[in-house]
Formats: sequence, C-alpha cells, structure tokens
Amino acid sequence: MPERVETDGETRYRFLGVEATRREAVALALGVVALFAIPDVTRLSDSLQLSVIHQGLLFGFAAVGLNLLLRHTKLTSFGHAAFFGTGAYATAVLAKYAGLQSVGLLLLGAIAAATVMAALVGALSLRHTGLYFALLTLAFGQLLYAIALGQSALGGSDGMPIRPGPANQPLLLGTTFEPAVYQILTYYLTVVVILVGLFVMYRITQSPFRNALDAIGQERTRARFIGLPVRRYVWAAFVISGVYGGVAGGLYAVVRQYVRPEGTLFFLRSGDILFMAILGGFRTLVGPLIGGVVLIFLQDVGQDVTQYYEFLTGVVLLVLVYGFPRGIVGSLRSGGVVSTRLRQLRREPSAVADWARSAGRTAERKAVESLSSLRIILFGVD
Amino acid sequence: MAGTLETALVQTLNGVQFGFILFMIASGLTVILGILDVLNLAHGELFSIGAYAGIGVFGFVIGVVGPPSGVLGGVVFVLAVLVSVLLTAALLLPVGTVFEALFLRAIYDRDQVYQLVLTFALLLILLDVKKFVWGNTSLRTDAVYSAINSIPTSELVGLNYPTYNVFVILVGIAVVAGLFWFFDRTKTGRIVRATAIDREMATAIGVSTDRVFTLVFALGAFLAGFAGAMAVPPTAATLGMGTNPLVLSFVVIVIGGLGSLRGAFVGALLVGVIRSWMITLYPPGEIAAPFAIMALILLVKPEGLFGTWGETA
Amino acid sequence: MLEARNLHKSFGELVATDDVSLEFGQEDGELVFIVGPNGAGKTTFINLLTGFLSPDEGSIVLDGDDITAMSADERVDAGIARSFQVVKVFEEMTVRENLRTVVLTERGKTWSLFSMADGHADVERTVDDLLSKFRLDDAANTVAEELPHGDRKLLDVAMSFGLDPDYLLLDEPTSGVSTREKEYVIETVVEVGREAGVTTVTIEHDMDIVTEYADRVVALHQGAVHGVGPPTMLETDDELRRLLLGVGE
Amino acid sequence: MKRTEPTERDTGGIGRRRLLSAIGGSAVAAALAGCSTLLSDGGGQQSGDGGDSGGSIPEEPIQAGLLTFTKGAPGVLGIQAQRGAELAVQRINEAGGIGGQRRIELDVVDEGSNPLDSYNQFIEEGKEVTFGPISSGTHSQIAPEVEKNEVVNVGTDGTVTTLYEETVPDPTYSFRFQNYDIMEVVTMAREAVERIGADEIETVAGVNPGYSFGEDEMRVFKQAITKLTGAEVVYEGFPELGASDMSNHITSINSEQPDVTFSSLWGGDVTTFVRQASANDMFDNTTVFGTTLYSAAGDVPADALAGTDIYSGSRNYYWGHPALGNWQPGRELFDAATAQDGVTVPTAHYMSGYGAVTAWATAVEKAIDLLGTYPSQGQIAQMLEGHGFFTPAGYHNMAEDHQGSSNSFAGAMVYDDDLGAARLDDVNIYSAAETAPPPGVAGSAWLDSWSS
Repeated sequence: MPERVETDGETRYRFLGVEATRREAVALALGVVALFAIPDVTRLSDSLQLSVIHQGLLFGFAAVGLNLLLRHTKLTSFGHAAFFGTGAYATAVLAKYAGLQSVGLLLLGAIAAATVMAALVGALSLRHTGLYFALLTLAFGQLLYAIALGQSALGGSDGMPIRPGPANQPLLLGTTFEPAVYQILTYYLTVVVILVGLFVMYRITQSPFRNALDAIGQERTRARFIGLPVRRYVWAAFVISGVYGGVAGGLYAVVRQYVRPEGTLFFLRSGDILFMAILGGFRTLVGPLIGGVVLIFLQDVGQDVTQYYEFLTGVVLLVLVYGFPRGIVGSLRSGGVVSTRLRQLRREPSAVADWARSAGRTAERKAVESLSSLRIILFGVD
Repeated sequence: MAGTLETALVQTLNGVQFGFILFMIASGLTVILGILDVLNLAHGELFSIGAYAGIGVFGFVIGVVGPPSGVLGGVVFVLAVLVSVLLTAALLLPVGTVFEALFLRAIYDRDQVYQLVLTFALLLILLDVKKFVWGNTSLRTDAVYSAINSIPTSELVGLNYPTYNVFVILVGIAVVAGLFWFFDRTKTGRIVRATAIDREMATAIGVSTDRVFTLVFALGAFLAGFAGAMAVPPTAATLGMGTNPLVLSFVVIVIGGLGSLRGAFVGALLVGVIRSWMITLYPPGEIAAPFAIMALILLVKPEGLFGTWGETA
Repeated sequence: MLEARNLHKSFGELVATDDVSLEFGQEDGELVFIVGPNGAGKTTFINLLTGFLSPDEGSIVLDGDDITAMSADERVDAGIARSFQVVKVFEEMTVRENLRTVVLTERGKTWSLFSMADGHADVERTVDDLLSKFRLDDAANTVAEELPHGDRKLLDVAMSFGLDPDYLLLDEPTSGVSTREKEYVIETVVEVGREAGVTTVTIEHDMDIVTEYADRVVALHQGAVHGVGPPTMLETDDELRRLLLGVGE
Repeated sequence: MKRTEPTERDTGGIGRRRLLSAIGGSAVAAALAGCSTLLSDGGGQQSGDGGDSGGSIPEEPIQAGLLTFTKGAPGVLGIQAQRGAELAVQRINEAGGIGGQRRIELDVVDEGSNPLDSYNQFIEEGKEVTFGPISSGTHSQIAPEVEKNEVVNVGTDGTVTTLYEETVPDPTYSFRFQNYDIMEVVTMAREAVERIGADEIETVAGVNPGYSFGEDEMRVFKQAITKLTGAEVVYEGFPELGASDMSNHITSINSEQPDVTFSSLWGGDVTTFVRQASANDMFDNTTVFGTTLYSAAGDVPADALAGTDIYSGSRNYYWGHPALGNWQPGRELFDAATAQDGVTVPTAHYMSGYGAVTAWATAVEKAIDLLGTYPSQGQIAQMLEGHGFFTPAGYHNMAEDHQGSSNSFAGAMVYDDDLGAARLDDVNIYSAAETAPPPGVAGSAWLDSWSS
C-alpha cells in the first residue's frame, strides 16, 4: 500500500519506490485509466483508430528506451530503428522458421535478438560521441535495412508475415481469437508491457546507475577520473535502451502480424523515434511515449487532411524547437513554458500582443540579417 | 567490346563518375559539418531542389543556344550546360543563407539534438515545397544528356563510354581542384579554416564567425545544387531523390573522417569504385555495398581515413 | 608509494616530459608542490601519472606494482585521484548529487540498477561529512553551474577527496580564485588532506602558498626535473627563482 | 464522328440478344464490357432482370475502397489503376448502379505509407468491397486480413507468386484480377523465343529492380527461358528502385553481349535505363524483353526509344489491340481514359483497376440475378470463383484459384509521335493456358514440368 512521506514540507506518496506528490499521483492514475480505456474511446469516433494509437505507443516505447541514452548520457542515437526492426524481424523469423506460436516466447526471442544486436552495434559505435556517434548508429541501421532488403529468406522488400501454426496467428495464453478481439487483447498486452517498462525505467532513473550515466553525460572526462569505466556504462545503457526498442518491435510484429523493412528498419523510423522523445519531452520519463502517440497520430491525421502533411509535421517540429524545447510534457509541467505563459496571460491579457510584436521583430531582424549576409556573399563587402 | 580489361576499365570509370557526383554532394555536407558542427539532414533536399531547378534552367539556356553542331557548336553547348549548372547552384545560395541566418543561428548553443530536429523539420518542409512547386510526378530534361553524348570523346580512343560521364568526371575534377584552391589559397578560405580550428581565436583576430557560418552554409547549399544539376540529365528529378544521396554522403563522411574535405574526396571515390566492382562481381550486394565498405574501414581505422577538418584540409 | 620511473612523453617535436623519475608518499599525508614556468610539463606529468595520457617510455609504479598499462578509472580504484585546472564537475547536478555520485562510484554501487540513489545510508553519511568538511553545507542543494567560483573549486577538490584516495593530484586548485578565497581553498585542502593521511601533489603558481604549506617541492623545467627539495629551495636556488619569477640577474 | 449502331458484322455475326446474354446479361455488365451502345435501342430492358428486383435490394450507395499508389514513383502505376477503377465506377453508376439502384462511391487511399492501417480503416468505415493494392508486399500483408474480415477484396495487382501458394493458401474472400508474376514473365519468355528463335538464344541476362518483385521476376524468367531454350544466364543485375545511375549494369551487359536481356523495370526507371543503355550503345549487343516496360508509355521521351531494340509485355490489356478502328469498346475506353487526368495512354495497370471493379460488379449482378436479393459477402465470393466476364480487353475468367486468367499481350516498344507516347508494334497474343499453370498447380512445379 502507498506510504505517506513528508519531504521538504510536501506530502508525497511512496509505493514500490515510486514517489509522487498528490497531483502527480492523480495524473498517474488517470494516465493508467486512460491507457486501458483507449479501445473503448476509439469506438466513439471514426477519426480515432486503435491501431494508430497502438502503433504510436509502440514506437513511443522504443523512444522511452532511446531516452535513457539521450537524457542521461547525452548521446544521440540516429539508428534506434535497428533494434525495433531486429525485435520485429526476430519475431517473424521465429514464427516462420521455428514455428513458435506463443506470444511470450516470440517476445523473449525479440528481446534476445535486440540485446545481441545492441551489444554489437554499441561496441562498434560507442568509441565515438556527438555527431560521429549519431552518424555511425545511422549507418549501422541502414546496413541492417539493406540486409533485410536483400535477403529473400527475410522476405526482401515484401517483408514477412507473423502467422505461425494452423491458426495463422500467434497464440495468447495458448488460444486464438477473432481479429478484432486479438487487436484489443494485444493492445492490453502492450499497455501492461509499457507500464512495467516505465516502472523499470523509473527505477533505473532513481538508481546509482543513473548517477553514473548523468556523470558521463555531463562531464565525460571527470567521470573517468572518479573511477567510472565510461565505455562499459554507456554500453550497458545502450543495450538497455536497445532492449526497449526490441520489445517494442517484437510487440509491433505480434500486433500487426507483418513486418517490412520500410516500416521497421528504414532510417526515417530512427528519426521518428528520436523526434518522438524530443516532441514529448526528453527530460521526462513519459514524454517520449506521449511524443510517440502524438507524432504517429499527426502523421496519420495529416495524411487525411492534406497532401502536404510532411510540411505540417515539419512546422510542428519547428515550433517545438523554437517555442517548446522541453517538449509536450516538459512544457505542461508546473514551471514549464505553458503554465508560465498562462499565468502571465491571466495577469495581463495584453501580453499576447507583446509576444506577437516581439516575434515579429525577431523575424524582421533575422530577415534583414540574412539579406545582408546574402549581399555580402554575392557581391563582397561594400 | 567484350574485352575483360576494357570492361574492367569502363566499370571503374563508371565508379569514378558516380564517386564524383557523390563527392559533390558529400563535400557540402562535410564542410558544413566540419565548420559549423551541424549535420544538415536537409542537404539531400537541397540536392534535389538543384535537380528540379536545373531542369528549368537547362530548358531555358539550351532553348537559347540550340543543339550542338560541329566542333564549335559542341564547345558552345558544353559551356552552356556548365553555365546552367552554375546558375542553378547560384539559385541555392539564398536558400542556404536564409537557412543559416534565420533558423540555425538561434540554436547553435543548444543541445546538438535540436539541430537534428531542426534540419529534419526543414527536410520535411522542403519535401512538400517541392511537391507544391513541381508536382507529384517526375521531371526530366531531355536535351542535355543525348546532346552531350553526341559529341565524340571516348570513342576516339576506342572506348564505349558516354561523353556525359566523361563530362561529369572532368567537372568533378574541377570542383575538387576549386575547393582545395579556395580553402588553401584564398584569404576567405583560410579564414574559414581558421574558424574551424579555433572559433575563439578567429573571433579574437576580428573574424565575424556569424558571417563565416552563413558563408559556409551557403557554400554547402551551392555545392548541393551544383550536384543536383549535374546528376539530373541522365535520369529524372523525383520527390524522393534526396534520401539516397544523403545516406550515402553519411557513409562517405564516416569513411573519410568527420569534416575532412580530403576524406570526403577519397571516401566518395572509394565508395563509387568499390560499389561499381561489387555490382559487377556480386550484383545482389549492390544496396549493402557502401555500408559494408564503411563497416570494414571502421574496423581497420576507427577514426576514418583522415583526421578532422582544418588540420588536414 | 607512487613512483615515476624515467617517464618520457613528446608531442611531435615538443618534448613535454623528459626522463622524469620521482617518488611520492614516502610518508603518509605528505604535501608535495610542483612548480615550474609555463610549458614546463607540469600538467603533462600529472596526466601521465593519472592515466589521462600514456608515456612513450618509462613506467609508473604504485606500491611496487607497475600500473603503466592501467586505464584511468582503474587507477582511481587503485587510489590515485586528481582534479583539473579548469573545474570539471557535473554541472547539472546539485553539490550534494555531485558528491553522492562520487561516493557511490567509490563504493562500487553504480552498477545497482534498482536501489535508490539516495537510499544508501553509509553513502549519505560520507556525503554529509564531505559537505561539512569542505564547508559546502549551505550550497548543498545548489546546482553546480550556479555556484560561485571558489565553491566550484572546493566542490572539485571535495569530489576528489570523496574518492578516498591515497594519492591526490591537484592541478592548480587555486587558479582563477580570488586572492581572498585562495587561502580558504588551500587551507581546506591541506587540513582535510592531513587529517585523512592523503599524499597530495599540487601544481601551484603562488609561491607564497608553496612556501607556507609545502613539505617538499618539485621543480620542473622544459619537461625535466630541475630540482627536488624543501620549500626553502625557492629562496636558495637562484636559477629556479629566475625561471619562476623572472627575477635575478 | 457519327456514332453508328453496331451491326451484326461488328459483333462477329452474333445477334444482339445473344451477345448481351454472353457478356453477363445486365446493363452494368454491358456497360463495363464497353457495349453500352447495345442498350440504346431498348436493350436496357434485357438487362432489367437483375435490376428490377426492387424491394429486396437496399437503396443506399455501396461504399467501396481502393488502395493504390497515388504519388511518388509508383504513382505511375497506381494512378493508372485508380483512373481505371474510377471509369468502371462511373460506367456502373451511369448504367443505374448495381442491381439497378445501388450507386458505388469509391474512396481512394494511397498505399504508400501504412497500407495495413489504411485497409483497416476501410473495414472500420464499413466498406462493402475493397480493391487494390498495387504492390506485392502490401498484398501479402492485407490478404490474410481480408480473409479474417470476410469482406471481398479484388486485388488489382500485387502479383506476388506466393500469395495464393503460401500466404493465403485457401482463399475465400481474396481475389486478384491480374494473374501472378508467372503469367507476365512466361509471356515474355515465349515472346523472346517467338522473336529470336529458341535456337538463337544461347545467353540471357537480367536487369531488374532491386527488390522482391524484380528478384521474383528474374527467378521465374530464368526457369522459363532455360526450359524453353537451354540458354545460359550470364548476368543478373538489380539496380535499386529509382536508381539514378545504371551504368554498371549496362556495362556488364555490353561485356557479356547476351542474346536476350530480361527486365522488369517499371515507371521512371525504364526511361533512365533505356537512355543510359542507348548512350552506352547497349542495343548493339542485346535485345531487351520486359514485362512492365510499357508501364512507362506516357513517361518515356521521344528520343529515348530511338535506335532501341525492346519488346514489352502489357499483361492482359493493350489499348491498341484489336486496332481502335475495328473495336468500338476499345475505342471508347481509350477515349474515356485519355480524357482523364494523368493518363497519356491507358496501360495494363489501367485495366487492373477497371477489371478489378468489373469482376466484382458483374459477379454481384449475376448473384442478384440468381438470388433475387442483394448477396452476402460469402455469396459474392462464391459467385466470383470461376466467374467469367468481359472488359474491352476481352474475356476474363476469375479462376478457381482466385486469380484472373486472360490473354496476354506483347510487342515491340516504339515511340509514336502522334500519340506523344510509346506504343507496341506487331503485337503477339498469348493464351492463358500458355502462360500460367492451371488452377491448383504451383507455379514452380508447373515450370519444372515443362520438357526442356
């Protein structure tokens, strides 16, 4: 049962090592209820699709893993689709060639494969940091993509079905279900996996291990000289984050019962996973998950609304970079941009005009600056 | 022409030609990376805008010049094509300038990951801008490729090799020479390199880093546009054409060493030629070839073939 | 005892360390100061001892064991800690978190993925102890990057002490610190070092400080050992005075 | 041009009444076969049998979905299919709708990203029938879903061989208007033999797109051509989809000088290949036979085909055969198609869309005729199995193995200045029996069974 603790004059609740204020606890409870209620909510409106939200959660879960690297070690992986794809393809291979039917076993296979892959890619790319690291992870991801594309045993560009056994379906608790029921049950499975995964990640981020990663991220040299074997820690974090990707990929394969290189391994998927973390707020635990749902939803809805939906996504990312660098969750938190501005607005409604004016001024200044630079480039200094 | 030696030669030349196109793309990316420390994910889109815009410019200029006839006509035509390519590339200058001054400058001191998000956002936006301007279907320029091919070159030495490819190789050599000359011999080039080596020092001796950065980004865009216009005549401009060159440029940069122009040159030719042989000897390996080369080189030489920008230009 | 035996290190043409052989810690709690003009190879020497650089030739021996091939982090485990000339602390952590991270590492607890970082009572006791010894209690919950410079230096040194070293190598702990704070920083270092019996090797430019606190002085010049002796050496060795202060004939 | 009533001579000596009943007997079937002129003098009443059943047929429009490529490189294929389907739907609606009163509303969605989600959205929206997709990968992905959802899907293309051999071995609701890869590949193997002679073909090579489709096509071609001619395969190249540079592949062909070069390149890649091949004088060294080269008919520029030596298949529809002047339904389809946005000439993919809708609509009409009520999904599926119907391309049969079976066309690909597009010259026709295994026999087993 939750236990009450008083810290810094605030009442907090502690349960299984998770500590939260009353407000946070309520938000958490609401979030869990919402997750479980989504299959019912999506039935209310045609524009909401369970499969879209489900996919968003799965990619978002991979982003939660990536965030361990991004937030603490400050390493930007641009190749996380590699582990998502490895998990997905491992599931497909086990279903097709080993005839495995049990969802549990398939997922274990996905975890094992992703662990090995992350260990390998990590060992090769973690000699570097910064952009070089980003480029290396990207290149290794593309290598896997090219391999999946080129191997007819992996179905090439057509991809592979995950339809094992006589039922043509992975078995949940040894049973087959109608497609609609299967979708909902696998969704609940995803929710459970996500809750466990978030809990584990939360505990990791409260542990001494996190201190080591933070130390490495903030001052790598000093971290070595307080006795941390840096590469080994970063490698461990890389593998953990890869495992999250692998679990997500395995679930993706089980849910959709089909994997293709394009949808799981292509480098733009890696980009998606990275941007989900930032969109949701990479300094938060659940941000990447929310970023995942929002980004996939945006892409899906955008496609229905306009043929220029990439433009739409691009603009959202721009607004994010300049207006809300802390992401959705980071900005909504108390003390975030949103609440600060709202408070300001309540006090002084005319503030909007000031913001608009200052934004206009900045844009104007920038335009003049770039024009003068252009003139100098073209005609030299006058 | 079934001579094994001749085939090997032509295959190598094919690779060299591909390598030079790759270098034109990767050089812009690596210069920006080396000096601004920014990985411009939108670089492939700039390349593709160069291809689309190039089609328009070719159409206009060649409409004025007319098809080549005779030796003089041939020379005039080749010059006209070169002028078109340069014009196209020049069109990209303001694009690069605006990118740097308007978007990038505000976030240099932020986490690097925001630069990735920003340039990716620009990639998405440019993708749809292209769709809006040039439509959903592929575009071609018909005259340039066949007209240049009608000028005899390799045939003169008994080789079956299209003149356009010879043209690409020659222009590629000129671009390489021009870039090295710019960075080694001109004052502006040296200032840029100095900035790359030590920003603070450069500022201290009165260099405006803002201006250098804008210049470098504009140069990168110029090179991308140049490459796009050079690459498009034998093929078509399509919406998705920016992706592959972008990813291949990454490979080239990793092989050559981050931000090294010389590395990009050697890397591009290496990828071009080895890929070419791979296609000949083991066709199924075509797509994976560049990445396999990269993995191999990294195992042997983890830092890439050359050091970083500035120390070895 | 920590020994450098015939260390050589050069960077291209430049010889930064030229056949240096020195011994530290013949007695516990010894306070050694390294002096020398700019470019004498002081920092390179410390970098070699701590594993930041590896020597071209020569070896480093700790209590009879050759540790030349050890990595930096292994040397920390073996009891050699250092600080840097430019403060290197974990900027986004509070002072307490900085020290906690160090002590957790020292106690080998950073591989624990599921215990609470702040739940190790023994670690918290040591952290509290360090906070009070280095007089950082008031700043305990301040984020490192917001600390005044003197406190940052202190935190830097405190973190090195938190590693419970036998040998502590400090690269100009007083550089950039105001004259008023200098005394305070160095006094704290000396006090805590003596109390814990740590052999301290400090690079220092302020000759008043060296004269006041040193048990032994090592002078380096152009990568080589110019001389080793008591602080009075600074007064008696004219050539050294000339090198260091630009005074003399 | 004055439109004349078809005479007995036009229809090959068959009476109007007999012709009408032969093409399916209803207004919709007649309209889709391109024989609407038959109805103008009261023939419509002939078709009334299905249409007048009144009360038992619901009135609300039929919601249909089409999954196809609407943009990007494969848009070259997908938009053709879309226009074809749209024309078929338009003709059905003009003929009064299915069963005389149910109009069709066609919802077209791009299959480029997340086709599975798009398909599921169709089902959630309650579509009564779905058509598409173009790509084999997508087809493999949605075919099992089709079976589970129990809503009939008539595939336009997605001609992957394994679809009904492995992915959905015993389909009920999933159909495919086009036959699988084997049919178009064997057509071109036979065409090569026809044009060059089995004894003259000693070496063959391939340049095929570097993804599953291209690899499958090359595999089948190898099997077929070695059986037919005993030729040796000397080179196989697989340029990436959308590759800008195919010099390496072309140089390899020049070096090997194969008698036949097989290619399943399509869309924009065809032009890139042909142009660069011409520039390298490749056509001095080989003759190219391709399955889908003609898909680029409207895209390939005039100069690119000059001096080339190319034969292309056109699956089960080539607009110019029989010649437009002699074949009124063909003429009308061609005119209607070229009036549509984005169709320079209708290609085989145009017929994929048109035929898929036609197969379904005529089967439903037939079911209504038999049952007197609007059929269930199961009944439509049952009706489609073994269902014969007409399009302006001729007679098609949806065989028991759930794929369309029809004649296929191939000819020399040349540029036509009047048309402003490529056309096929000297067209050969191959019957289904020559180019595809009988239902129930696996493709590779069938090829193996050929005597060499």
